[in-house]
Amino acid sequence: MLSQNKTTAFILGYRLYVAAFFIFLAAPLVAAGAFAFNDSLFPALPWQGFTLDWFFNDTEPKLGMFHDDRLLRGLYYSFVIAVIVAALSILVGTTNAFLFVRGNFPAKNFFYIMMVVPLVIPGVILGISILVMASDTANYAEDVWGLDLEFLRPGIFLVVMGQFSFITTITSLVITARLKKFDETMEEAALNLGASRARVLRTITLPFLRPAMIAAGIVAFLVSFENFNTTLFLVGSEAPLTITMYDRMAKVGSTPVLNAVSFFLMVGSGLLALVSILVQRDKTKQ
Amino acid sequence: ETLRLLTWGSYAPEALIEKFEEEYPDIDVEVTFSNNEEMIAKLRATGGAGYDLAQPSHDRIYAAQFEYDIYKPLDLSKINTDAMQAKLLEGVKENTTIDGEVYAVPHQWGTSGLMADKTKAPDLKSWGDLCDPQYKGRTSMRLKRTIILGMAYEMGEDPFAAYSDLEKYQGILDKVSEKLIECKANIKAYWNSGDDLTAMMLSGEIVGSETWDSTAYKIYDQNPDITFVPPSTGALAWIDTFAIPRKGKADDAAYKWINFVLRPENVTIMSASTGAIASVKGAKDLLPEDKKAAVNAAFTDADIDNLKFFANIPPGVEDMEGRALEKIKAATGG
Amino acid sequence: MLQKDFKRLTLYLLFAPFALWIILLIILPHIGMVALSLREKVAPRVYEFGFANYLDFINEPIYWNTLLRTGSMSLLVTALALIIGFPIAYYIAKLASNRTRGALFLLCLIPLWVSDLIRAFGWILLLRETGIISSFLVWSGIAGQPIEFLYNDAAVIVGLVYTVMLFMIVPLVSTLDGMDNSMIEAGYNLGGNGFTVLRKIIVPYAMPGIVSGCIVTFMLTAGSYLTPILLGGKNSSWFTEQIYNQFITRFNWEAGAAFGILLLLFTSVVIWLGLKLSGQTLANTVAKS
Amino acid sequence: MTTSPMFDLECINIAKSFGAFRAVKDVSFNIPSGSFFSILGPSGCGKTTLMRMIAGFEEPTGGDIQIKGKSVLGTPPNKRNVKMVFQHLALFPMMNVFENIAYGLRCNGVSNSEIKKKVHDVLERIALPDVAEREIHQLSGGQKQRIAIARCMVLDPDVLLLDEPLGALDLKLREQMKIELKLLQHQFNTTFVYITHDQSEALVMSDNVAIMNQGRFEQIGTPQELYHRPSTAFVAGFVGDSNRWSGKVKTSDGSGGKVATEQGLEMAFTAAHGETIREGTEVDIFVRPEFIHTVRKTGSVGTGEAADNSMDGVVDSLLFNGANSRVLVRSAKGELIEADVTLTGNDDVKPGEEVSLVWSSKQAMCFAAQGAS
Amino acid sequence: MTTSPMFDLECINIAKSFGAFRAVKDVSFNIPSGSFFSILGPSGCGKTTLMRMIAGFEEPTGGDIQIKGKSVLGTPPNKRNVKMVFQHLALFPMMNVFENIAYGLRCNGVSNSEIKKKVHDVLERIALPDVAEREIHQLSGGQKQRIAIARCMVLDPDVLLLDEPLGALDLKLREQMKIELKLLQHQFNTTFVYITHDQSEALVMSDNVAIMNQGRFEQIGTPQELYHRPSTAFVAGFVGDSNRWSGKVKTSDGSGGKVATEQGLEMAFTAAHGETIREGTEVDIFVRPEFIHTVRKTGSVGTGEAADNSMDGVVDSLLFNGANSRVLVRSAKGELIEADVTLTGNDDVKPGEEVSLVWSSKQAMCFAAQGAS
Ligand SMILES: Nc1ncnc2c1ncn2[C@@H]1O[C@H](COP(=O)(O)OP(=O)(O)OP(=O)(O)O)[C@@H](O)[C@H]1O
Ligand SMILES: Nc1ncnc2c1ncn2[C@@H]1O[C@H](COP(=O)(O)OP(=O)(O)OP(=O)(O)O)[C@@H](O)[C@H]1O
Ligand SMILES: NCCCCNCCCN
Ligand SMILES: [Mg+2]
Ligand SMILES: [Mg+2]
Repeated sequence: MLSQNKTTAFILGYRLYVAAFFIFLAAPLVAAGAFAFNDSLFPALPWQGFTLDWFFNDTEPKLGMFHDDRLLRGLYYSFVIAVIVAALSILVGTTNAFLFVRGNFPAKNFFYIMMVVPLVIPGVILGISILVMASDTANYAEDVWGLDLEFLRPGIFLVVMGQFSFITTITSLVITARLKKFDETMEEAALNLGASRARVLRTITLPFLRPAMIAAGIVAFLVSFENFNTTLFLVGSEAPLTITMYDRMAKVGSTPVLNAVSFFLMVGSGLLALVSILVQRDKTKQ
Repeated sequence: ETLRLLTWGSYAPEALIEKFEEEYPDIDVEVTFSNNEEMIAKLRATGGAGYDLAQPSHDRIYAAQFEYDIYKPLDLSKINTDAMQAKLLEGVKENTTIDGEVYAVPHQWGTSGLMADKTKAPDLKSWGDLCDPQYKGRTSMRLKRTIILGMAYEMGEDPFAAYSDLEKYQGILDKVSEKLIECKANIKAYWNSGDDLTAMMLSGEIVGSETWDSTAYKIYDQNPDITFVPPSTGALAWIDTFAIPRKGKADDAAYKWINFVLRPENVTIMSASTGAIASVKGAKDLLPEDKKAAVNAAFTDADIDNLKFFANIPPGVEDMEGRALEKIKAATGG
Repeated sequence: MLQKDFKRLTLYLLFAPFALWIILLIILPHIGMVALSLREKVAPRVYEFGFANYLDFINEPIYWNTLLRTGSMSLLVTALALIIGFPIAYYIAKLASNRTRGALFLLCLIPLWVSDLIRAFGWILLLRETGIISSFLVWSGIAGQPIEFLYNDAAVIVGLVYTVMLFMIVPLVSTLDGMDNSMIEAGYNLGGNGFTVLRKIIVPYAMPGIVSGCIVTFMLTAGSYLTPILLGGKNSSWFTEQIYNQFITRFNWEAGAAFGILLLLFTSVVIWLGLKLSGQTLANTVAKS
Repeated sequence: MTTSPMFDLECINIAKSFGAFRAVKDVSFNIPSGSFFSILGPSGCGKTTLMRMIAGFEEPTGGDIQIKGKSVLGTPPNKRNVKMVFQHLALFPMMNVFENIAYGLRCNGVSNSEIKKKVHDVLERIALPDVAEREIHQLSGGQKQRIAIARCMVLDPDVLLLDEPLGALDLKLREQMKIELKLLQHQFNTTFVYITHDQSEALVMSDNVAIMNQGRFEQIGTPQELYHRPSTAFVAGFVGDSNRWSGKVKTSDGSGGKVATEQGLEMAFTAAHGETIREGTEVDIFVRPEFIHTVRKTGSVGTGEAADNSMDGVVDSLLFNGANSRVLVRSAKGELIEADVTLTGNDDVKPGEEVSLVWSSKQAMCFAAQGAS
Repeated sequence: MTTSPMFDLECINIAKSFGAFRAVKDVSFNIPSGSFFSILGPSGCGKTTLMRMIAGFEEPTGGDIQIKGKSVLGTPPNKRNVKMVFQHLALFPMMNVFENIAYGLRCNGVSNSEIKKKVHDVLERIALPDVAEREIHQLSGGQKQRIAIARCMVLDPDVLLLDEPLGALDLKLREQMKIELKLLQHQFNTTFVYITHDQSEALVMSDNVAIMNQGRFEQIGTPQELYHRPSTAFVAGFVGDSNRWSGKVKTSDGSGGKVATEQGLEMAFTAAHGETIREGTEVDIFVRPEFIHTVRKTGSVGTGEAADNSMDGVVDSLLFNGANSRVLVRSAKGELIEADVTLTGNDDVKPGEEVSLVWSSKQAMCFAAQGAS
């Protein structure tokens, strides 16, 4: 409707461009997914026929992903890390939202910018800076007090902290945006109807924020799940999936089992994305 | 308890782990794949925690231990050293003893050298041949220290001897860098992992490359035209070892694993996966048939005599080499 | 008054997690990194305060060349992402019917579903000499022999543009979405042609979204690691790779920290310049998306 | 059909379908130069669609649009000399007032000095000489309104289209802008086509009003014609308040007679303008509250008009609203009838009081009932 | 001051400052049980602030608020039995209608079965028995309105506060809801305190109206009192339309006399309710358009009232607006005077016609001028 004065050729060209763009978007994923079903030891052409071995076969050399303990363990760690990061970052994202939408304190703008900053720090740098501080602290504790602060050594805790450090910005922004749309008179209405402050929070404000919290949680989960740059420096022996896959690719040699994992992840995150969309299509939009 | 291995890809085949866990039901094996640099970096960051057994190469232990104190001395009485080839054991002990304490024992050894598709590059024999214009755009190498050392030999230098005189070593590095920058135009890509090397080689995108012997053996399985080629100046030999991180928490399990994988029947399984030769007596005979064939296709006795074992890296060399490598990488060579 | 105390207490309770997060995970680590970068390694286990790591950077053209290269390629990627993404965002926000809009937007998010690693992996499968595209070209007779698309800067740029596209499109769609269609119609009605309307109305209106997308894109690109390494050719060094090398293969944390600070300064300056030139602020761009 | 160039805008059988849905159906009208023409209709009746076709944002599925006698069907919107004020004004927030007004001139390649002069002039004419450097968000609602008009008028359009431009303003401002718009139109002496669903806006400002319903024009006329001589029941009901009854004609001479409502109320009526109504026809009867006089039983006040309908009842309640006060009278049959009253505060009618309502048959407009209309 | 418990709500010298700004200044009033009380004032005059103090969302800086005779100053908002309907209703979108209404009951710990009964009852009373299971967004504007009231009424409040609840509705619906609100108040027989800046809302619905200006109450009274006997110039100007002149009193007996406007127009006046106006005083004179009769020179129509002011002029223009049409007459001195006319469509006055305007001195209200007021 906004291009009614354009020629049909122009519109056709535009449509073609859009189509080409989406092919561009899909291509590498399709490629990565498709080779999961190639009955070959290498994820490469030629096509050797269809197989599900890379998912379900239980013997080397074609060990399927569901029998590959290391990949499964990576998946498990990724999941655990992502869940913790999502939970923590929703929590802090929510308190941040309240802080910046409702709070009134000096230098609020400055602090708000500080909240956004982690998003524009390269992930590698977040990783190393946290690594450096954690090891320095741990070394100091060990040298001076003889304390062994093992949680400050690379491992799940640091990975969680590293990811949390920038994912919280994302969740904060999402939840803040939602809270800004909240009509504060709704809280006053609830108070007026006799609810205590705690009850208002529980029955009015948090339910209103819930779609944003869920959406933010899903984004946080996905971002954590796929994070590489920050995790790389902080990972200990409990490596999440991306690291496991990278190690596999770089140090062992990839078989189509990596494609199988990719395919599995695509389907999984696709479903999650769908959930988030269903959640956001909420009924509170008046 | 859990045994957390920090080791090379393929050094912990699933079959062997299962077997081990069957034998010691209360031990759970967890593996992290790594390489020399990362092993050190990791252990340095953790102060020697997080892992119970590491497998760096023999030349990478001394300096790392000296500078970062990341390993604990081995209790040799808990290791079945009798089974090991005395020469290898002594060599490793010599390289890894600090203040009278031994920090590593050998596991298996192998070489870095060349591989070539005999049908397409029958004349590829020396490190320098990778830069032969007749193979323009059809060779590859890994931009790591191995190729620097190989190329130094190629140019008539003895890099290991120069370790004692870092200024001289810098001179060699400069020369080699120049050569490698020149060579850049000739190669298709630097490989990063056994994986991309395999893909390029098998698909015929390249005809020859610097390689780990084990990778070459694996490819030999797929395509017997492709064999490992010990360079004319001698293949570079490494011994991957066992070392116990300073804050390892499962020393007993670690010792159990060491003794377990050195048992003859397990050596075969291990070698089938790694393509490397165990440091136990009679190891060559314990190789699985296909690997044996590959080794025989690759090595003559003369080649074995000509092996150049990696020498201990003194502190600071990594940094010098790193800089040289960056320079090569950054140079525009086409 | 009680009410006031309560408010104050709430404020403190809300401020605490924020402060802990920012101080412990952002500020202190960066201070630590600055401190570390100012240590010179003079001998094994012996360090002194000094600027050697920075001097080293300045004196070694390889380093700053790589940083400049990383920066300029990141700018290129950002520009390409904007040019390619803008029409798509416009289509989604303004031209697509209500129903397809959601679907298209969802499609845009697809790359987010998998990690960098898998995306790069996919591109490798497509671009390599014996990969899908080359094979297709040979098979269809367009090319006489296999063509290598991988291992060059173009491949890196394609891969990076692909990776960051989403972060460009999302803020663009959301600002364009907020733009009243009648604004565009008014542009035409008052005599503007397609180009004028684009230049004078749509682009200025979308500026916060454009800047937001560019900032995030630029910084993601400059900070990326896997894509340039996996798709890049023999000459393609990336600054993050050098940081990684300093830390991991050269065990030189001090230099690595210095490089990290330099990268951070560099991206900050570029972002700051971008904001100044476009007259935007961080608060009304990135903070809004 | 011949086209006479004295009309600034002429639409001939214009139609628009969206898929199967016909939003505008064969609408024809023409607007004399320099007049204020309104299109009044309920929400969704097709007003905006019609206007968008005139502006060139939608292509008609049939018919022709002529501006100054020339068909503009193939002309793209930016080439039509028809300017438009949008409902939410669509001022450009990233430009200041000056740039907003200058935009169209720049598109036409007018020189900078010329632009300065013209913008300055038009700002004077809308009585806002000092706002040129303001940002849009610094303007009040009424000021924005005027800038939106100035932005169009500076281009000297043949026709200015206004799509419910007062819709977003608050009550008081809307009242005020009504008058102001009319004055501006006088000043510029340009043809205004004004869309609204608020009858008071249409009535107060327009020279001519078209009543639109479900894609069709029901009637075009001056405000008074529409109000006093509606030609359809829809127009009678939509324009102004009315008491409305359904009934059946008892006796008729075609143009008037007697009718009985469903509730049994009898009254004399006049057939609506141009209609002929026979005996036995089902009809809708409309009587406006202001034409019903409330006559108190005590101390009757004579009215100057022929009041041939009369009905007794009891005052149910008074809706005091200053000058627009109304009395609700419950008839003997139980119906509530609304009549306007002037309450002076002294000795007014009171709830419970018995009154007579009287009105003239001329004011009882009758339309043959059309199914569910 | 003694407090009598017959008032549901009583405010005594209530005041509120925001920093140095005094939003509400010493307002005192009381509201008899069961009445409909409106607070009418221009935007920003402090209406909402006053109401928020009553509801407990703001603490007064001075004065006392008593509900049913008891001071509620220390009581938190959720403990006051004063319920409030918010401007945008503030219905809870994440709950359906039933849960919205049940919310307050649940807060009070009412049992489930009791809740069901009460919600059902209140829905019946607002004539929406079937909407319990609907989501809020499935309701029309008017239905939402009623649900918002039901949500409060189910709690049996002592006082219901309504802060411009019709502000967000469109014109037609607003007209309709005005009547409906009044009926609901009758039904529930609860004290309503209604805030608005729309005089017609206040006049139509209220038993008593307070006119608020700049934080103060100017006058409290019935709608008719305010309209016909405003006690300040502000009230006279704010409630209803008026012709307004500034002038000087020529002769006066204190409660009436002769005045001359600045333009030289002379007229008889009556001093506003309770004021005494002496000779020589500067005054503001207000005459409502509906009290000015337009007498045509041809065929004069007698009016029943004493019209002791009269002025000749020429019709400048007619603002046709159906029943609310108006004529603008330009006097010989060049002033424009507005008068209401009923335009029947037959033989009405026309622009250019010479007419006389006549009005009664009783309707010419005079206030001593107060500086810049
Ligand atoms: N692009 C479109 N596609 C399909 N139907 C449309 C489109 N535009 C308008 N319509 C339909 O055409 C009818 C007329 O719409 P239009 O906007 O002209 O009404 P309107 O009279 O301007 O109403 P309002 O007073 O609410 O603005 C409506 O039923 C609308 O749903
Ligand atoms: N929290 C506050 N802080 C400072 N000033 C305030 C605050 N709340 C209201 N005011 C000021 O007090 C005055 C009265 O505001 P209030 O909201 O009561 O007006 P109102 O009569 O309800 O107006 P409206 O009809 O526009 O709603 C206004 O000038 C407003 O700016
Ligand atoms: N520079 C030392 C190389 C040691 C290599 N170990 C190789 C194992 C490969 N699978
Ligand atoms: Mg419309
Ligand atoms: Mg208010």
